Amino acid sequence: DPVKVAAIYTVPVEQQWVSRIDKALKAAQERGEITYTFSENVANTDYERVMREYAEQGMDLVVGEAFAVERAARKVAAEYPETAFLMGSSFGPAQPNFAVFDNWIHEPSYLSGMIAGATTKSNIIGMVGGYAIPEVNRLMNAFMEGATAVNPDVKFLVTFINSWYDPPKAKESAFAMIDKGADILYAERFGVSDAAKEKGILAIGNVIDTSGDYPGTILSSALWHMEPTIDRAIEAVKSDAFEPADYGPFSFMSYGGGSFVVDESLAPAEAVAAAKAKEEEIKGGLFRVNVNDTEPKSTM
Amino acid sequence: MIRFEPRGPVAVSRTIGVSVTAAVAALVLAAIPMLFAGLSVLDAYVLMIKGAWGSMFAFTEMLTRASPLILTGLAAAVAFRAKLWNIGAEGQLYAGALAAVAVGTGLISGPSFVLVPAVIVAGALAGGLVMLVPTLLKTRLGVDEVVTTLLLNFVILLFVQMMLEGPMQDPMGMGWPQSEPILDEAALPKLMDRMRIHWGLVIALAASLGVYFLLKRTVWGFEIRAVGENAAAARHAGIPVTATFIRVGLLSGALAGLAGVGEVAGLKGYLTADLSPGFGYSGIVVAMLAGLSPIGVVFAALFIASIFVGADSMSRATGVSNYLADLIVAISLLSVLVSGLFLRFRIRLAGTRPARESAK
Amino acid sequence: MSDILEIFMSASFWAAAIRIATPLIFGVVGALICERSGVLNLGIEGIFTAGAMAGWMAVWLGAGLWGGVLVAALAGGFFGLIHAVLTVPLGLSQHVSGIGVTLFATSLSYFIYRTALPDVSSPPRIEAFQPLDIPVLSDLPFLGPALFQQTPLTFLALFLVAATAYVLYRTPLGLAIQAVGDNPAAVESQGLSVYGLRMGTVVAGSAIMALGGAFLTMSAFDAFFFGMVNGRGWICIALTVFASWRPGKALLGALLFGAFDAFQVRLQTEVGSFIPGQVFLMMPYLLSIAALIVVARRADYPRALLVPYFRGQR
Amino acid sequence: MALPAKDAPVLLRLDGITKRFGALTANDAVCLDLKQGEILALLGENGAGKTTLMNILFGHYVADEGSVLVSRGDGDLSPLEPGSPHAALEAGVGMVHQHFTLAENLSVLDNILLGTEKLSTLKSRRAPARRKLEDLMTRSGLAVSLDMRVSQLSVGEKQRVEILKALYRNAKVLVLDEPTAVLTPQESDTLFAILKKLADAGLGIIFISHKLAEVMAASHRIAVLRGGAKVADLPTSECDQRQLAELMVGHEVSETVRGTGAPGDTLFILTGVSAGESRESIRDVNLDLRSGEILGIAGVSGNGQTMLARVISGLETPFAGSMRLGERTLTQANARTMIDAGLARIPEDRHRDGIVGAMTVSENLAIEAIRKPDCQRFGLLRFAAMREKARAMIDAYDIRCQGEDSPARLLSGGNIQKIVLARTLETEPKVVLAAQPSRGLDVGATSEVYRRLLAARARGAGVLLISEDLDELMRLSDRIAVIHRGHLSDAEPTETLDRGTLGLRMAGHTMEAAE
Ligand SMILES: Nc1ncnc2c1ncn2[C@@H]1O[C@H](COP(=O)(O)OP(=O)(O)OP(=O)(O)O)[C@@H](O)[C@H]1O
Ligand SMILES: Nc1ncnc2c1ncn2[C@@H]1O[C@H](COP(=O)(O)OP(=O)(O)OP(=O)(O)O)[C@@H](O)[C@H]1O
Ligand SMILES: [Mg+2]
Ligand SMILES: [Mg+2]
Repeated sequence: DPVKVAAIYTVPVEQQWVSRIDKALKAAQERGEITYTFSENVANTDYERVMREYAEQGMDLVVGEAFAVERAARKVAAEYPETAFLMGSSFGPAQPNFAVFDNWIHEPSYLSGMIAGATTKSNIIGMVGGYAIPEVNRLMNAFMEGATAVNPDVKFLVTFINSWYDPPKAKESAFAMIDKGADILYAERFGVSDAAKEKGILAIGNVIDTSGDYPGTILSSALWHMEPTIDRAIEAVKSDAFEPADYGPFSFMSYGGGSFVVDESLAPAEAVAAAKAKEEEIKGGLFRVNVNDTEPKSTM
Repeated sequence: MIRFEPRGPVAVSRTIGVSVTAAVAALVLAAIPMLFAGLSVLDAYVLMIKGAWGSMFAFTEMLTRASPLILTGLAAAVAFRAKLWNIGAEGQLYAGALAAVAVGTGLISGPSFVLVPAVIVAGALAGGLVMLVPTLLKTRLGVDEVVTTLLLNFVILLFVQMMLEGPMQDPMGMGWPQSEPILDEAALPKLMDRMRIHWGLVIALAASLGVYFLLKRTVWGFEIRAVGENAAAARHAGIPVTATFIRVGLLSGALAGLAGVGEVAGLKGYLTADLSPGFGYSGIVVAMLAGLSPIGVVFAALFIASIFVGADSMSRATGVSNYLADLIVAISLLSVLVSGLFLRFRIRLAGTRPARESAK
Repeated sequence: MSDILEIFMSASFWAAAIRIATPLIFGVVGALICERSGVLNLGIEGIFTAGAMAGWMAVWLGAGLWGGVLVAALAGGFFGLIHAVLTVPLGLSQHVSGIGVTLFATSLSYFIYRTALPDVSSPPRIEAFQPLDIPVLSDLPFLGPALFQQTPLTFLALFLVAATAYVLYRTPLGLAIQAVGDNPAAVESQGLSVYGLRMGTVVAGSAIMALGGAFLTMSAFDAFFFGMVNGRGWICIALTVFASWRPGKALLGALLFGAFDAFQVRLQTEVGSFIPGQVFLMMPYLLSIAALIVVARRADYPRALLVPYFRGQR
Repeated sequence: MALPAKDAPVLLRLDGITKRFGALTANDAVCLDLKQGEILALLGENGAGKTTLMNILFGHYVADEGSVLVSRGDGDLSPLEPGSPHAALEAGVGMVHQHFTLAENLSVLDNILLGTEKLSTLKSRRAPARRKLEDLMTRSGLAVSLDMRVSQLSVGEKQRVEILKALYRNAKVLVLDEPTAVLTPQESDTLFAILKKLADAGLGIIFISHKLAEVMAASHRIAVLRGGAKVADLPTSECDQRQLAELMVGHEVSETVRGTGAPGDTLFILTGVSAGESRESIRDVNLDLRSGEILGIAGVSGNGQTMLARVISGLETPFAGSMRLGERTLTQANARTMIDAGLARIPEDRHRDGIVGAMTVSENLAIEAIRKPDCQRFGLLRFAAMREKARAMIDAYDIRCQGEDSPARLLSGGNIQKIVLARTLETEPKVVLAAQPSRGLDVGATSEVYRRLLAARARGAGVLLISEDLDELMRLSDRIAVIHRGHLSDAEPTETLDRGTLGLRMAGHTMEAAE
């Protein structure tokens, strides 16, 4: 029998972050390993009820984000030991059935930072984010660290637009940064790459690969792949071996959960080489990218 | 040409008849998107009823969702009675919640019988004070309160975010913008084991009785009604119009603030910036569905909560996009709104004879 | 400090202000038309969403850009008609009906979008309106980039402001609209239809509002997202009061708001490292309230706003 | 007065009009003809159904039975589409409503133009309209500034605009619902002169009035409604005032006599009071009111009466001067202090300031005393006591209503005024401010108001009577002062004044000469 999987998202499935989970689950469904259903845009106050409803429906695995509902999510999981829960969380796993994951793609973010730092001419990089939450901050900080590592003179402009979904606003923030001299934009939100494309400058992708939509604009991207995480969890549930583990590491580059792409026609060859070399070091465990969850600030 | 004639007092049987008609109309209209989504309508409705009333779990969930709606509904109802158009219950709710966590997370310590009232009072006060600003701007400077209350919602929500990312952030929260958890002694007790339903419901029900009593039986209530129905005449008759507006503003804000207290101290345990899925705005709908009656607010809130929880659960059981739930709520709201007309007016086509009737 | 001054001196700042203002201009003109006839339309937030979704989807299905604009306006008109029927002849509460329409328009848009596109993980894009390149004008120093390198919808918005002002103050129809918002009995006693006028303005106003949404998906951006209207509709309700229900002031208000917002974005990178970001985001709202306080005394309410009219009822 | 020709064609026929509101029959099979060149006066008590009948004629209401027929020029009468003011206007019926139907945010010109042009027209043609109106104004003497916003007009001026609106449309039939209720005697005289001129030119005119003297003077024919039914329809030459009053009320009506008073000490003093900024302001007003007298304030509407009443009512704080009631100095405006100091206030706009329409009769009777111990205890309302008192007042003041729990909005103007009288006079106030107390009231209600004011005077209260009705002032006041452009003249004993002098002073003549 296919494993019954339900996902609970607090945002619409188009949100970059969630879309990666959705994609991995859909792929598993295509392969016939699971049946997949989801609820999107679930309000904070409803989250617990939705978890219980899925558990009551006899789901084998519930995937979701526990970030703002940490306590309730853990309590529900404890009450339904028959169901496996795999939740996005900043905290650790919990017995008997609460496993956690997170988008640990600070490694490729660091690498894309290296490319950006070496490519910028104005030495100003603009970064537009949604909200300053750890999941976002972590990637931005790693990116900034990578850029400064190769180019100590680079300065950053940081703005949060306080919305996951307001591409026009993100675009305006990006334009403002271009006005201030930024020649590379870190596109945490939809809308930023559009501004870069319109003004003929470069953008850095994040989580999803948008280079097809903006040919010639996306310099480099840090991509997140949920397949290693999801596939392991499904396998564990299928073989009755689900453990309340931290699935976070499966987002690391070494497991293929994070990857780094660069448009070599846009970046200096030596920068690409340096980044590729660093990638190998990371995969081989020779280099550790710092995890820094504090809110990044402009440095100009 | 359609004409409306106001009706006099309405018989109970008619009220019930119209409510049933409204419900049927809502169900028929809501069937359209269901068919569009390829559902079997009958099954969907069975699932909806089950989802809201079909089990103790469903029922308590429905009540849990109704609790803040009763309070924000009351907040709108009192204010609208005085024609003080408070569209800011959403912001006041957050202010109440913020005050509740400010007080309830260790600012003071003590046993439950000290902390719980302290949290409640703090939340009510914060909500009231927030509403005081637009009220004073209205009475002193003549600034339209629809707009100020609406805009303050955004300001307060941003302020809450600022607090949650700054001074009030939980140091144990791994950097997430959330407050520290409310102390156990400061939390509103649960009403049932293993269920989310909490004392916020009791507070809400008590508040609705309180507001009913206030409006019906007290001098202040009399003054509120007089100011709302005709401020000029009220002022001429020596009723302190400004003072009445201020009282109403404080009360309305406090009720919305209590909704915030219930959500953090009764339900969530800590504050995040996505605490409320628009309870403040839905409160307006609840209040108007109830015809601004404080008792009616309870039933209107139960209705809205039932439709939402039921439809949401149905969408999950059938695998249809859960946006359907919001759609069904909206359709039901509009149907009930229209059917209310049949209570207040008798509707005739032009040229037809009116029935002789003794009510004037 | 000089950096801050520099912001105001740059053409790109003013271009941004106008871009940000454009959806607000549509919204505030639409809201103003409704309110001038005595009907508050709190459905605006939902109508924006409906316009954004319908316009975008029409283009995506191949209707062409102007076809999309038309579809958006029709969608707005449709929800306006619902609001109009509920509040004008039926005389139901304008607050509730408005919020009901917002819920209905929003959820219906989302539901249709999701049902039509169940499997997209990244929203499909369309070929959006591009900034016009007007000979001579676009090349003017400063004014060119600030004013004349905008998309056609921005010019449509500006045109609508002028057209609304003309209709309102210079035509018999405008007189009737002004009168019906002040004293419906005046209109009826002169043989005009109160219901006809009010329903007409609400439908027309809502159609214009919807263009504000369409601007978001067809000009400012090229795809539809959930929640992308993000409170813009509510801002328009505030701006209408700020504008004392006058089209000229409405344009000014929208531009001021756009300028605050454009400024806020720039200031955030300027001094953002030591002031919390939310402070900047609050600025446009707080400044709107401050502006309201300044204009409040002079505000000239349509006296019949919110008051339903029943023939022959006392 | 020149009667219309016997064989003058009928312009308008009401045929068996019946209109019911719930159980109430407002019009009961009313038939009425109006001939070309005829001025018909429609009489009846408050609530007799006059306005309802005219609203049916104009299409605001649809009759339950019966029809309205109008002449289409060729002498034939054809039915008018029911329920359409537009059709009525098209058929040449013009109407001046009892309550203003003006858009206050528009200019006079635009109000008159409203609805006269096709809505699809791309431009309002104001210039030719202005010419036509200026001509109309010079011919009729109805002068108003065409560019003024209606909100800035006085009540009298608004009334003039209403008449101009109808005249502008070249009406064949002109209906005026209580057109003189707010006009000065001079203005009324002018109006009737105009109406006569219009009638001579072939118009048919129906007007409603409660003032029997002007009805007698200005009409050719009089129709009387009682309880919705037509009870009389006779040529004016065949009736007299007493008979008309009896027809309206259904029984004999007694004349109000003032009798000699016994004025006592000075009670209420205004010294150098100035308030307000607009046209409706008062400047340096001095006034002293003695106990046991009625002091009348005469003036053309819009000369500061409203502001004077607002100041004394505690609704407006004067920026200069002082007010004293007995020993107390009243400075800060506050309705409450005025009430507590023993001042009864009867507002000029009883619907707006007098009652809360949605509240019950008993609540409206208690509203000024709601914080007194007989209405509340510990902040809780004493409903039983309030109701009981209300029933007593309803009896004492003969307030006609469905009971103390019915909403006040359903009452007629006269009965609303009785509510105000009852609740303000019942506390035996020292000073009574009565602003336009009989405006729009019928004979019966008016005489009831007079009786109450005289009773207050008899028990030693000082009554300040602000009125635009000279007959009323002359009949009730012991002394009369005139207000003009915000200035108040010294009060003089009524015996030393006559209508002519007062009329001139109201127009500002003597006073400006004296200054
Ligand atoms: N007719 C009205 N309709 C709606 N709102 C009104 C009306 N009259 C007054 N208000 C509102 O009430 C506010 C308070 O008015 P004001 O201060 O004059 O009251 P007041 O009777 O003097 O009260 P207090 O004696 O307590 O000062 C006004 O600014 C206005 O916003
Ligand atoms: N729309 C309505 N609904 C209910 N009752 C009404 C309505 N209009 C008028 N009435 C009632 O019909 C009766 C006749 O009213 P109408 O206004 O015609 O009297 P009127 O003769 O014009 O009195 P007045 O001299 O006070 O103007 C009154 O009892 C009134 O209360
Ligand atoms: Mg005051
Ligand atoms: Mg009348």
